[in-house]
Amino acid sequence: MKARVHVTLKPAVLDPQGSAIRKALGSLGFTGVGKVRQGKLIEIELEESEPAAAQAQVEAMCKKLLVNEVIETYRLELDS
Amino acid sequence: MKARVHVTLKPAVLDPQGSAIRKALGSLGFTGVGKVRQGKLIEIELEESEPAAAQAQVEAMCKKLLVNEVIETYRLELDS
Amino acid sequence: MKSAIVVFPGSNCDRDVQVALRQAMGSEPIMIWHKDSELPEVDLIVLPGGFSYGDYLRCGAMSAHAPAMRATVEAAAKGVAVLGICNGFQILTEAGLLPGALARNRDLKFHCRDVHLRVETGQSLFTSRFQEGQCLRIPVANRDGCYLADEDGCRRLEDNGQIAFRYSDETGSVRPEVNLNGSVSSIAGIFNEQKTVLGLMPHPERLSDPALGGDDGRAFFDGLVEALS
Amino acid sequence: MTDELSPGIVAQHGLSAEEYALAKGIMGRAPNLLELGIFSVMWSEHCSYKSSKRWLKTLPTGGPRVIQGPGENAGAIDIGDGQAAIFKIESHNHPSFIEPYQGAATGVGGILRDVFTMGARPIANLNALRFGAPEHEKTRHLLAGAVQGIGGYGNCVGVPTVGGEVNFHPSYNGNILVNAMTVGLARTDRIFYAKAAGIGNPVVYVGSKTGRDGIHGATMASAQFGEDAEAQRPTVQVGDPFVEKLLIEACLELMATDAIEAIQDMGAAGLTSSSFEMASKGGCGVELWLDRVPMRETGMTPYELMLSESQERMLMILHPGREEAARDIFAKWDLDFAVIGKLTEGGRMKLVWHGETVGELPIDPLAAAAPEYDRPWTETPPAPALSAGQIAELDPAEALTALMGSPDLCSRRWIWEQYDHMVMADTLQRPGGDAAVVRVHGSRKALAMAVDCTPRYVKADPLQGGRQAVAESYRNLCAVGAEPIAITDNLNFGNPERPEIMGQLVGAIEGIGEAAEALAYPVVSGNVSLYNETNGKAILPTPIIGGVGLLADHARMARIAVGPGQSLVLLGTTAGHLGQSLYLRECCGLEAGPPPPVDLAAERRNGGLVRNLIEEGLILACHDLADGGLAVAAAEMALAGKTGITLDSPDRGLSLAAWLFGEDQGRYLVACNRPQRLIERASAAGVAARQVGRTGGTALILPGGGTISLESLSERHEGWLPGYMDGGPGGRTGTS
Ligand SMILES: Nc1ncnc2c1ncn2[C@@H]1O[C@H](COP(=O)(O)OP(=O)(O)O)[C@@H](O)[C@H]1O
Ligand SMILES: [Mg+2]
Repeated sequence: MKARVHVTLKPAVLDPQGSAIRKALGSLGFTGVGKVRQGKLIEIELEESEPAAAQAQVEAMCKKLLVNEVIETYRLELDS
Repeated sequence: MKARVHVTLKPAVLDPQGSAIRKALGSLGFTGVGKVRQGKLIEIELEESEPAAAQAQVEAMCKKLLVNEVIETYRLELDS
Repeated sequence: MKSAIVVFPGSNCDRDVQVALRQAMGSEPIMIWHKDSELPEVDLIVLPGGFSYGDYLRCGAMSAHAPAMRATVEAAAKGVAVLGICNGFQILTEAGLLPGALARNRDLKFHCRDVHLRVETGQSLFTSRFQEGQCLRIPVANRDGCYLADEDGCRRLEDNGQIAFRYSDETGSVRPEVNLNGSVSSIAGIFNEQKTVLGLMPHPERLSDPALGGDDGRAFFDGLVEALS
Repeated sequence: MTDELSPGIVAQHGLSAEEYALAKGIMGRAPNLLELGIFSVMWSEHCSYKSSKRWLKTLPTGGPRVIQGPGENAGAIDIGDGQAAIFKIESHNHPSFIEPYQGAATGVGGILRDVFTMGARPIANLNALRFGAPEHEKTRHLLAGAVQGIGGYGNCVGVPTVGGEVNFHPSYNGNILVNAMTVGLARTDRIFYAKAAGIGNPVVYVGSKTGRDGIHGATMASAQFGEDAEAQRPTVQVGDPFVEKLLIEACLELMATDAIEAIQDMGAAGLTSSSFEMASKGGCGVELWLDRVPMRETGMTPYELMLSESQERMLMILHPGREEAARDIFAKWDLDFAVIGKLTEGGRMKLVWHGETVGELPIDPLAAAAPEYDRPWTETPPAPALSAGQIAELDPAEALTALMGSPDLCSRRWIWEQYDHMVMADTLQRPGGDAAVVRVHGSRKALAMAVDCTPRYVKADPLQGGRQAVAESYRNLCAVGAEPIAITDNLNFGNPERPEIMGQLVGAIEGIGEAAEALAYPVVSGNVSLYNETNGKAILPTPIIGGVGLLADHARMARIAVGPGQSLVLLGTTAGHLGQSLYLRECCGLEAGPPPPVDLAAERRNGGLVRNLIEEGLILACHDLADGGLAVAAAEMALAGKTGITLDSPDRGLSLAAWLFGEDQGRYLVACNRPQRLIERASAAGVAARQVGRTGGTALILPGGGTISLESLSERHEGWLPGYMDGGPGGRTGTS
């Protein structure tokens, strides 16, 4: 089973990378670009094949290591 | 409309971050963890509301700025 | 006094701080490997600068779980002084010994240069040599030195006198233009509530010898050693 | 297995028909694909130096301090007290153009390995960079990426990046240069070499796993490896500075024991060249069990394993019975460790894959038969002298302001502040002066280092240009008070198959050789990068010189910063040479004339005098004169010291432009309290000297009445690069 963790900065936290991308897009001539945010995408191959167990395992990984909940949030996707 | 670009390293490209995360998960006691890869998630708010046009615009952004096609590939998601 | 320096894989200022401490203490600090789960009895534990685990994932995230860090957290709970410099500060926040987080610098760039710091309090074992408002010149070298805490968190730091240093100009005046990384409230270093743990982004060990261009860092270590002896 | 390979496959491996015939002769049969791949990399320009070898042999490489000259991973110089300085420079031009961040980063990683392979702890990095015209669409992105890559790698491994140089010129639009230099420190009794010895001794692989990075001859191989082979093979390697840091520590820890017989990093051509070179140097054979190589991907083939250029890997020959002790050290540092073969008798390389022999080649015949060409060359015609009409006499203050804010002379602070230049806490002189100075840890000694080249001089006159690059590096070291001890060189040129380019290479090498000889400043290591051209447009010939000097006592060291109330004395002869000067280019719009001639005897004399004066404490500040001449040197000293300078009028009827901006060689501007004493000392040493000004105030005051406040000069000088990098579309946002 494969897990995909999307880690993003909390909305209230300033995202300088997102702003830099937005600025660069503007100077490349792209118009109509609103907010840009950059996050991390972590893909993990798991031996666990049972969805609920996999979910629990990855949630634990997020809490323990992958996500710093002071400034980040995450969203999880699993596919087999 | 909102676009989500998932940028990942091409499969055979070394991903030092991914390997380090994998090792760290192992030493935290997580078992059954296979390959780990770390990529970027870029979320862009667009004024464009027509899906095909938005798609084309974001593809162009990827080619020009967001993705380094020498070592990276990407996947696009749009939602309105 | 006795001190220990924890060496993580990727630490690269461990020797620098060892030299500075040796000079201040007149004796050898003990080097501790990150895999050691037991620490010797010491008065001070130092987490040095560097790129532990390559700064991968998040700076300090992986080191925060090292066996030696668990031991450090226990020692800190007993009141042993802990000093985290640069990457060490990042590890301290990741390990929960200090509040808040360190994020990418506002301009996304790595900055290596001397900065000026305003001492926010002389009332701590780390700063007893200094007076509030005194200005120090100390180098920084980091890409992720932007200190973040939410409003409540900031107020708590303020109210408890937990802010140790702020970025300032050479006259000691704290101005937004000299806040090189965008830290909230220009924060360069903070204490825990008991002021037994200090994390700071600047590297006092890099200016603790006049041959290197300054010795404000030396005063920092001399003061710390004096307070702990 | 030994079916004749198609001419197409041979050609795609870059072997000419003659070279292929030679290979068959050596083998006594047609090589198989794996063997062909090995021939191809071993005989590549990169590994065999086939176009340049003949000329490189003419360089002076010996001297009383030389422990190891060219031919090993890096050069080694005796600096006394049982210590050696070990250093080398290397290019990563092409990869950096394709992917500037990773290209530059892996360039730093590679040169670090060359140095710590020899048992040295790296103590400093430098870099020499060349980019296209600022207005070229790619320049900003390439500059940003290369700088971030150099910083990203060097900062993480914790080796300070203390100096370098950067130029812009349209000739680099399609071929940028990224040259990286590392200086390390070892004990003279613990220097490690690549010479294998001891039949039966284990061949050990350590570091990162092997992936499909940078494998050449890829198109041909697609047929062999299936449809998507191409897509699976990254053309650019990604570096892992974290692993490199662990590798440095683990190797140095093992080197402190006596387990290692020989060691070599896996650089270009990876396992092939490292195993070949070690066996060839030791005159023995080697058997490799390729299935035991730690692999990053599944389904890798022997061909891929032998040709992969994955980074952060080393090959060692251990003394028998030391495997376990070594394995423990690498386990401590969480690095891969595998015994992948043994040394054999008979001088052959045998490649084994799951028990089956998949390739077998003779080592010495292959190495010895590496082609060496005496390519035809034509001498660069002398540039016609400038005519007086070509030189515009501009207002000196305006000209100086323009020069100080020009791309080639403005402050590089934007760059060096992104490099950790202080880690290891021994950086005594940070970037911004003539040479960086790094203390030999725990001693009074220090090493000074600088990289230099003035490509426009080399283009106009390769011989003088080659001399000048060496002389300028010599001056930069003398200017801080260091004794220049040896150099490393990186020869960046266009296509050597064109006689005029070959002529540049030949001329520059001759000039470098003459200067190295005359200055007792031998070449102990180096690198050659050819074919830097696109569509027949070559780069300016760019032979970068990396110089290293020794300070016996760092308390006796000079800096460029002046203080108030000092007198300025100019040492050396001023003829007012404006040919190929920056004044001519930036202010008159001309790249013309011959470059300034280099008088090597005067360089040696003047440099020696400056060093003596610094050692005796007679000099308060010192700066050598280079691009932009006297006025620029004075401006840089004033800015560094935040103190004004007043310059006197020229003598002997020189024009103001020639006096202020002429680029005559062999000169130093020094600040002192007692100018007369200095002038007497100079005259006793046979060195021309005159007082040319004094310090004080907050402005630069030029003869002819021009006045520039330091504040506005500093704004122009500091402003250009950040302003440029901020403007318009930026590069990619980095890789992490
Ligand atoms: N790429 C770079 N990296 C680090 N430092 C640099 C770089 N380029 C220039 N510098 C520093 O800027 C200063 C001026 O450079 P340069 O103009 O080449 O000096 P010089 O003319 O004396 O050789 C030197 O101290 C040099 O080390
Ligand atoms: Mg110079």
